[in-house]
Amino acid sequence: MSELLLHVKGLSCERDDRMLIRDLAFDLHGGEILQIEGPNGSGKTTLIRILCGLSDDYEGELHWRGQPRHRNDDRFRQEHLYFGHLTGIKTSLSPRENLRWILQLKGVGERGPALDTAIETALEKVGLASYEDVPVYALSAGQKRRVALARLQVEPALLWVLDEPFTAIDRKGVAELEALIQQHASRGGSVLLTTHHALDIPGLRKLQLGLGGGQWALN
Amino acid sequence: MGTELNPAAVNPAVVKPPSMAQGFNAMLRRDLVVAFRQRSDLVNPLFFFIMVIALFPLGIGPEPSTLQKIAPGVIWIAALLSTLLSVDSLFRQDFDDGSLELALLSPQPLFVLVLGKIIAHWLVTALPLILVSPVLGVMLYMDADTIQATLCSLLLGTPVLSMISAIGAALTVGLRKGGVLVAIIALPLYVPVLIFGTGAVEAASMSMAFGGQLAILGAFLILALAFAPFAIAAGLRISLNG
Amino acid sequence: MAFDNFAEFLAMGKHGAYVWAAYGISLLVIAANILAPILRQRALRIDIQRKIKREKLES
Amino acid sequence: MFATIKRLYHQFGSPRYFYDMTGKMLPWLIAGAVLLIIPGIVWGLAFAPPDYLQGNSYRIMYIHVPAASLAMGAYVMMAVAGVVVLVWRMKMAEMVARSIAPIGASFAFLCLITGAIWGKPTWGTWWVWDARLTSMLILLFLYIGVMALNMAIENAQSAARATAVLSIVGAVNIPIIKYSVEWWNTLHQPASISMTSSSMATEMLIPLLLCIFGFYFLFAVLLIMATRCEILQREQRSNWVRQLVENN
Repeated sequence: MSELLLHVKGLSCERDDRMLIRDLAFDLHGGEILQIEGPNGSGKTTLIRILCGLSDDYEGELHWRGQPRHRNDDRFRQEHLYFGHLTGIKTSLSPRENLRWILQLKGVGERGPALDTAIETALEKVGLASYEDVPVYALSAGQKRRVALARLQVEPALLWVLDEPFTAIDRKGVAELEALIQQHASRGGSVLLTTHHALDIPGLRKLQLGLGGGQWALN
Repeated sequence: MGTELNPAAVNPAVVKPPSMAQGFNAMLRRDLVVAFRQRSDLVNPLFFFIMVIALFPLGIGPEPSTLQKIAPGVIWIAALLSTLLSVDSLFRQDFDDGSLELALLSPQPLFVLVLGKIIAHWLVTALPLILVSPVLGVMLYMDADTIQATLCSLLLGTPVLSMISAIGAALTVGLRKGGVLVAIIALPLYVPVLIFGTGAVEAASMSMAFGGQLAILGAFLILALAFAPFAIAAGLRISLNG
Repeated sequence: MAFDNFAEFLAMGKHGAYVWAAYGISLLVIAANILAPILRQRALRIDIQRKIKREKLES
Repeated sequence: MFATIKRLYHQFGSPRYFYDMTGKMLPWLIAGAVLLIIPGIVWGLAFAPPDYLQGNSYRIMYIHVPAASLAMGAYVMMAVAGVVVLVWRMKMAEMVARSIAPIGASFAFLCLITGAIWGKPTWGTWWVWDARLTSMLILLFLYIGVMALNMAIENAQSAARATAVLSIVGAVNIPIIKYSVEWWNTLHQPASISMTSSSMATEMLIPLLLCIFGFYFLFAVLLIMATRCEILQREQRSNWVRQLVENN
């Protein structure tokens, strides 16, 4: 059993006076993929925002690699990747500039040429080989999405927190992303994602939300 | 995934501990590039500043004596209103496309990133005003050292205005109807800067020493630089907490 | 008593209008601050009672 | 001593305890307010001697000065509540801070109106850019900013936190604004006109002190009444509120 990454205990969250999640508890080890399911408004995105640190409107405990989150917050921020509905890609910049900014924000060590080659190979992998310096507003919706997905190729992170990653991607893209997720898990990372898409990934764990009164079910 | 970076994908120990300078430079450089790609945001506050100042002689009459008397107030209030006009674009775009969330989740301390953002915003919107203000000073019959006082006071004062309005912008970034609210929040806090800014220019127009007023503006600047980024970071975290 | 009779008290020299105007407005503002929570509390109680009744019907 | 403060702090932190306790304290506070304000006002209006300089118009002071000190004190109290909201995340502090703003604003407004009315017979104009009146005007704008932000945010908790940040920033700026307005005022209007005659006779001073204390009791009453409404509003789902509402 590989290292325990995320440990959640007694997590409950109330949103405008109704109990969204009550006493949620689960552990996420390296190599595991957890899909969060539930109807719209059942608190999927709220849970994602709590787990990745955007929202602190909750009671309960969150531990990252054995330490409570408020103690190793910096380390957690460096070791996880958040991929939200809004991808964070600025349309007036080119894919290269977007990725360079995101990586520098993450405190990636590489500089200059090493960073550029890494970005180029990542863009190549998502099929944007010759589009490195085209402003993103000139790209198609699918290509815009793939610029964001290039982050998964290059951004160093142990835990991937993906919010609806499969939206606006064609069938080929979906298959590629599923393969990427499995590959990340096989190399010791873990993935936490919300999607309505039926994933055929072996060993996939599911967390069911929105069963009323903050109940949840984990298989 | 064979690139050098990727072994770090699973073992992030390779990642350098975050350095403030890297975060600050990344945010500053990116915002400047974004600003230069979107000319309109750059130019609007400048035109607004020029037009508002040009209106006063039309409204109040062309006599040099009256214009000279009101010139300090006119230039400073126009600069203040232009800052208010341009502040909405500070966080709004990043909020809409999600990059604000990435900044919040970065290991770099948020107040450093925010400082980078505000300095970029100041360079883009306030600096052109300062550079153009001598021309407008001449239009209002200002003499040489009054114009010099205007330049110095604007140079010291407008960053404070930007930081105060950034606090308002951070607190209202998530709201649909944020625009006017930033003005209501920020205007009362502008008062000390306005008083000492116009005070300096007035003292110069009466050919008195204006070093004292500039010193106090400098003190406001240091106070703002020290405290405002923390209030802005707290405001952003609260706005995006929902 | 600083005034000889009630009429003089009302007039207060030529300042009567100002003094009574100031006190009148103050009374209004303070009365508003007293009434507002009372009315709001009553409205809240009615609203909560209605919500409880509605929940009873649904369950 | 510190232990009792800590105990009280935690006890009053629970909305139910706050609601019950303040319910019991309210009659005493109302009595205190009435017993201080009525004698203070009657004494100030009827029995205090006329001012040799201003005649009777100075009697407006018995409303103007308490309102000014309350407007200032309420803002500082709101900022302190803001610190409690941000640091200890106490829900009760959120409700208290939210209820202070309108009351503080009304006293600031009251101070301005009575100051203007007082100014008319004294200086011949309704509004004078006197340092204190101008600072009070800006304080009223700060209140309006806080209330506007409060109304603009739906979620009660983030509204409370956002207004907490704003009221703290405002509180830090109050001395700066006061200093700059005073400097600006002396620059433009060298002859500083004092509102009240220099030395105040004791017959004038005692009613003023009565009024000031009375107004602080009044403020406590208004704040408690407003905060109790806020508690009912935010705790309406809890069953203690439901029972409370059902049985009367």
